[in-house]
Amino acid sequence: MSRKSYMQAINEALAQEMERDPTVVVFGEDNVGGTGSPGEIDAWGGVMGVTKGLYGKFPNQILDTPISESAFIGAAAGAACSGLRPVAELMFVDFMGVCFDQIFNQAAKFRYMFGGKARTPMVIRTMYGAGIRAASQHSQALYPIFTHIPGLKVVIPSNPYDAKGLLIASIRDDDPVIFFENKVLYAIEGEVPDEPYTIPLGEAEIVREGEDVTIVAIGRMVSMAEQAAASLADDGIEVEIVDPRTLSPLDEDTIYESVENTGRLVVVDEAYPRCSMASDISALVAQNCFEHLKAAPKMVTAPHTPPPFSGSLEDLYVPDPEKVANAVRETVGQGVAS
Amino acid sequence: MSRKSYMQAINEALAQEMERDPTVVVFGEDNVGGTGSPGEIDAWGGVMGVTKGLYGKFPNQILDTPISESAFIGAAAGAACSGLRPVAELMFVDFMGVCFDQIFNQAAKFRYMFGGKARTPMVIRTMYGAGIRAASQHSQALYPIFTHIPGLKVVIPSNPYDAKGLLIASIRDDDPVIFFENKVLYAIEGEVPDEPYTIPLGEAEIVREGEDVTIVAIGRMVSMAEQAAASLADDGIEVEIVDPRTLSPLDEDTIYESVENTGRLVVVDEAYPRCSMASDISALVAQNCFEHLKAAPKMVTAPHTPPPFSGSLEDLYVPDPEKVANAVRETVGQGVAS
Amino acid sequence: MTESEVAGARERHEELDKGALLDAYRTMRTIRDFEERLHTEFATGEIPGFVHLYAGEEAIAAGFMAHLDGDDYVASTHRGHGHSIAKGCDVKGMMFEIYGKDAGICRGKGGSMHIADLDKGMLGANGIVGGGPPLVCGVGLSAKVRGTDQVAVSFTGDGGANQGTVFESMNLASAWDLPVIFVIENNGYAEATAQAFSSKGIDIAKRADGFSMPGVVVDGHDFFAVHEAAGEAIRRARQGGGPSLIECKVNRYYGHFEGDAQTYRGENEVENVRKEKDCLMLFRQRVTSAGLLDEAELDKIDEEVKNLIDEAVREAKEAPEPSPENLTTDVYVSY
Amino acid sequence: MTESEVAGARERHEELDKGALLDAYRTMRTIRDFEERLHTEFATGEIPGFVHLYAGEEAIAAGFMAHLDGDDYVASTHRGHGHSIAKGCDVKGMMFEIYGKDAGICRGKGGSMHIADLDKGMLGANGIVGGGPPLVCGVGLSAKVRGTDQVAVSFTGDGGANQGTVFESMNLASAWDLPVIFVIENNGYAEATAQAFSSKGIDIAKRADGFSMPGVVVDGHDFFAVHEAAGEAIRRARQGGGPSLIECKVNRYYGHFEGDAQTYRGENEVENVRKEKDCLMLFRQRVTSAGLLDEAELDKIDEEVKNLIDEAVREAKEAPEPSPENLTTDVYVSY
Ligand SMILES: Cc1ncc(C[n+]2csc(CCOP(=O)(O)OP(=O)(O)O)c2C)c(N)n1
Ligand SMILES: Cc1ncc(C[n+]2csc(CCOP(=O)(O)OP(=O)(O)O)c2C)c(N)n1
Ligand SMILES: [Mg+2]
Ligand SMILES: [Mg+2]
Repeated sequence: MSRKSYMQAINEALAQEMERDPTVVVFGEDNVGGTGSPGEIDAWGGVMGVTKGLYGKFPNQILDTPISESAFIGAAAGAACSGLRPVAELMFVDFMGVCFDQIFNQAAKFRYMFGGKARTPMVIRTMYGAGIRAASQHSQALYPIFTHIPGLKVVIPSNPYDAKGLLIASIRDDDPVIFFENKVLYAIEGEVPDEPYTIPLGEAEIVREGEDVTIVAIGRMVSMAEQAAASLADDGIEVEIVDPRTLSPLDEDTIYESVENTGRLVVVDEAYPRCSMASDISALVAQNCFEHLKAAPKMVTAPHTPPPFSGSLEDLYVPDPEKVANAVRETVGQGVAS
Repeated sequence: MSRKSYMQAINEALAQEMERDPTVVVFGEDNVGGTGSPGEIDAWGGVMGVTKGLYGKFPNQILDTPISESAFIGAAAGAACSGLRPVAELMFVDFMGVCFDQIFNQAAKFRYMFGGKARTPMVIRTMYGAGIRAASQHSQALYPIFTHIPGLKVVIPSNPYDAKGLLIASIRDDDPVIFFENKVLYAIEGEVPDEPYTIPLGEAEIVREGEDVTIVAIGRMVSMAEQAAASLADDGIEVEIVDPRTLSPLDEDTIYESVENTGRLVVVDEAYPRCSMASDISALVAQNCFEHLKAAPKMVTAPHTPPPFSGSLEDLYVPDPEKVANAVRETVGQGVAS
Repeated sequence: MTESEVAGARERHEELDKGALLDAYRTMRTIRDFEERLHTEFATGEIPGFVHLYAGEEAIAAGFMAHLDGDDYVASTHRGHGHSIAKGCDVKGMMFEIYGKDAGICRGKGGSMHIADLDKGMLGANGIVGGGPPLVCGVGLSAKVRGTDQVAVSFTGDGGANQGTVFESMNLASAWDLPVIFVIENNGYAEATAQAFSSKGIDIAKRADGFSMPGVVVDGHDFFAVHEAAGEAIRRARQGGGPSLIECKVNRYYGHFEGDAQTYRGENEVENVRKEKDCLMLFRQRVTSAGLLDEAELDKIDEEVKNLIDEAVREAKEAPEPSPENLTTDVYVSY
Repeated sequence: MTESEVAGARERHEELDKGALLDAYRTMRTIRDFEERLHTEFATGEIPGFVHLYAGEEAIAAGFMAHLDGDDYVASTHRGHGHSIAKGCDVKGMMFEIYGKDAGICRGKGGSMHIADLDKGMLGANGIVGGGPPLVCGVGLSAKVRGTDQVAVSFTGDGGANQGTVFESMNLASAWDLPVIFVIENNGYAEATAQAFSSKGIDIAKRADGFSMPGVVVDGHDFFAVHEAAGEAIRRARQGGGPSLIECKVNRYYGHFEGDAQTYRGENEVENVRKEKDCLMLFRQRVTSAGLLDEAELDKIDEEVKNLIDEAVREAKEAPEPSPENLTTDVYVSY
């Protein structure tokens, strides 16, 4: 056990899985970083350095790609059908629009369309989220789009420990998994065991226990919820925080149990509001826990606008602890007294 | 006024807009149908014949394209920024995965990213839905994905009259509009005025009035709801049916008013269930009409599986009047007595 | 080996010996009969969905697959019956599938446009034009990483050749130096639109230059020409020589899909090809005139194939539908 | 005309007369100073987001834009400052934008990667590699349908040249016979990955053959070479002669983006180019040795540009942030 960053946790998961299984193959733009260049061949390790150092250890299991996402994401699907466990990197999830077909019509549907005969063990690692002034085409969340699609699993770790355990589980999983890495979290540190371990897909975690309100928070929003919870506790409002960790499959039971107990729900989702995780989870809870709900479910999301560039706007764009706390206070103030 | 099919209504809207405005330009695969071929040049009119006959009348305003959706959908965006009002056809919405970037990162975001300076008056006509044994890659709904994206408008007519009025409104609109045509509805007939008319985007229609339960039904699902309503009326359950007609902007007020009156909601959506229109509308209603709800909102959707090929499975896949009626009965049987 | 498997079977032949010729003929004849029978059956209204027939293009599938082993892979198109049969998919299973029956090769869930059998190296027909080429890059990578001599072949139409995925895949295969062959089946049309318009009627093979790979044009009606070009490219790929592009100029005998009135076509276009360039006719002429096979041997295959297809259709019509539970199975391995 | 507009202004010149040369030099100098200043300012940590500098590639933007009118269009890349300045975008507005300020050319909502000004025919920098080429096809179509002689030019990098959208757009422009020019700025790298790997180091211009359009390679450091090749292609396009592909071989002086340590590069790679092929240096040598301009005229421009950039940075730093309401405005024209 030692302190590692979210980025190091991911790098370590990749290294340990490549070590364990020579059919685990990693590729993406600049994943080696420098192929064909006159200087250091592994000068980069992906744009943020997540795969840095892997080339030295596993020169036959990591490759650079041309900027051809359809081709190499599709290649991951084809490789998964023919003996590899590829881990392809879609640098920013914002780039899904140039390769979505290979994800949602090919990889995701093989098993069903082929009458159960296919097995497509592939992972697409991708970076999401606002917060670094990367503007409209490099700051989106978009996981609701992937969650919409049957055949895909969607994983979204909120901390370094989960990042490692969920990535190892994703690589060992036999279905196509989209693994969402939050770019702001890369630098965040936490305790991460040195040895390989897995966190099962489809199991939520109760990050904080509380009796008054359930907050379901996605990815980086877990930390916003935690900050809000701390300030709410000062006011005597005890919040329970559920981190789904995987969005598909969604651990509905854990969410429902919590809401049955608290009677109140706030979903915190940094994605666009329409057809989002916030609406998905709110609707599921409304449909399945109606008789336990004491107040209207609340959604805290980004507004229905693209992410803005300017820091002063972007800081308003992303849900923050204050907005979360306000939503909690509103729900507590509303409806049946608790 | 005369009886026309949904397909004829669309064809007529295109013809009248091309006539009115020479900058309205229509293109897509086989939209002329036969360019370069030795036989009739306009042998086809799109794969289903929707644009059939337009070439003869407007030879300079309609073009065939290579099978290059990114290029020609992007060309629609570029054309819209430089003086045309393009209407591009994405043959099946299932093909969005090869060109989504040009839709969601380019056209949809220009206005915001460029600080309000862009105007992108383009329409993408596209065909959606199950029901013709077209299997997993030609039967999807996918409108929730487009609804998720800020900057897009999403229109989905449920009958011939609306198809014409909404398409003309979409062509005259200054924002990018995704216009969803249901392939099963093409042959459906209804009264359609001969002259051009518009139906404003963002206005729902109350298709049937009722006091007991509100059904919000999308596209072809309106007819499922109507059939269910007829049989429910026999049992004394009076259903109110809301057809949103546009999914973005969504006419929330009309939905909320109806639910405030009935206290019960069933959403019928032929899309996949997760992060769907069903969850979107359910969540909005739960958040905004909570105190009026007498029972849990219900969602009737396709299952979380790709559309199957075999007719015997596909018929089970799509929500039908019976499933809608069952959901209504469940909601009536549940919660506070009405 | 059931009769059904025999018809679809092929072995890899290093040379065109007698067995190879018989196999090739059987493959082409099976495809032709399968497709012509679908044409007539479709007209009765009993076959659901979109059906795209490969009739006229059989020499391409047969010519390529003759060089492939069972563990080599193929990615096909919406017009996939021919590739599937030639790659060894069960013919009856395919027929059941097209009728949407539970015994179908995809349990009735895929249909004509998604026929696949990974165990046979058939990565699937594809409803998305240009969907297949990225997949074969992955197979090529897999072969390279695992150190096998497998190859993978993707088929794309002349219209599909303009889909971005196809270009990207050619370049990726080149950059990664993969054992992959890109076949363009240029039948002159994408639906109703002519290749003369959609890519100015150029030789698509020319595009290979832009990816530093060999590109050749062959007559797609001539089994022997296809077989030779395919053999060269596949041998090179197996030996680590990287990818190739092969354009086969050919003709489709029926409409884009069943129900197409084909008024975009030239007068007597198909009739003339049938008369002058039909792949089965050319093959028969060549092998008999060279004394490699005799008419009786070929007639026997015709007869066997006819019986197989008759039986397949009869059984398919009677076979049971998928059961309702199957609607939601097989989405995930685990969920 | 404000001073800021003067610097960014360019007129279309039929010939390279004195005014044209001065304009070209001013354009290149403005880009260079803009970029070098951003490089130093970025190091202070005050500039937010991703910043990709065009320094070293100025001759390309200047060479092409010299032929364009205000109502011609350009689609750019993530490395878009140079194209924007050359197309006449307001230089101070750009600087404000990069600092995320309300007075920015995109009200602070776009930033470096989305600088655009449709009124100037600048369709935008683009955060999506390969995002621009489809857009210019639309402009070309618009010109054709409306019967104008406008042209549209897209810029793409050597890495971007492998994105499917780029191939598709070239083919579409060819099929529709559009007045569009595809420029590939081949600076040898896509981020850290070499063009030698990502497309085997081929001349990307070669790919033009596959789309029946002319393709040429020019030295992107040489304003005159670019200007000539651009002129020919643009003239042809205006006269209805269809699209062209022009590959400019060039070098970038800084990292992929600011903050890049560039250890993938060769030793002294940039130093050598700066010494031997710097576009400003080459230009100055050529025009002074030929007696077309004198040093004093050029020095005066240097001075003016320096002042402009100083002022732009000073003002940008002090300018007010966008106000909170702006977060949700300008998503739609109407909603
Ligand atoms: C991405 C995508 N675009 C369009 C279609 C619709 N479509 C199916 S087949 C076809 C024509 C294909 O022509 P070609 O590639 O020449 O193959 P052929 O049918 O001639 O064998 C089209 C446009 C599709 N299935 N996928
Ligand atoms: C679709 C897409 N893929 C990847 C990226 C990330 N990315 C941004 S710039 C770049 C390299 C581009 O290289 P090149 O086209 O040669 O342009 P240069 O930076 O050299 O000017 C990459 C991979 C992106 N922005 N969009
Ligand atoms: Mg074809
Ligand atoms: Mg480059």
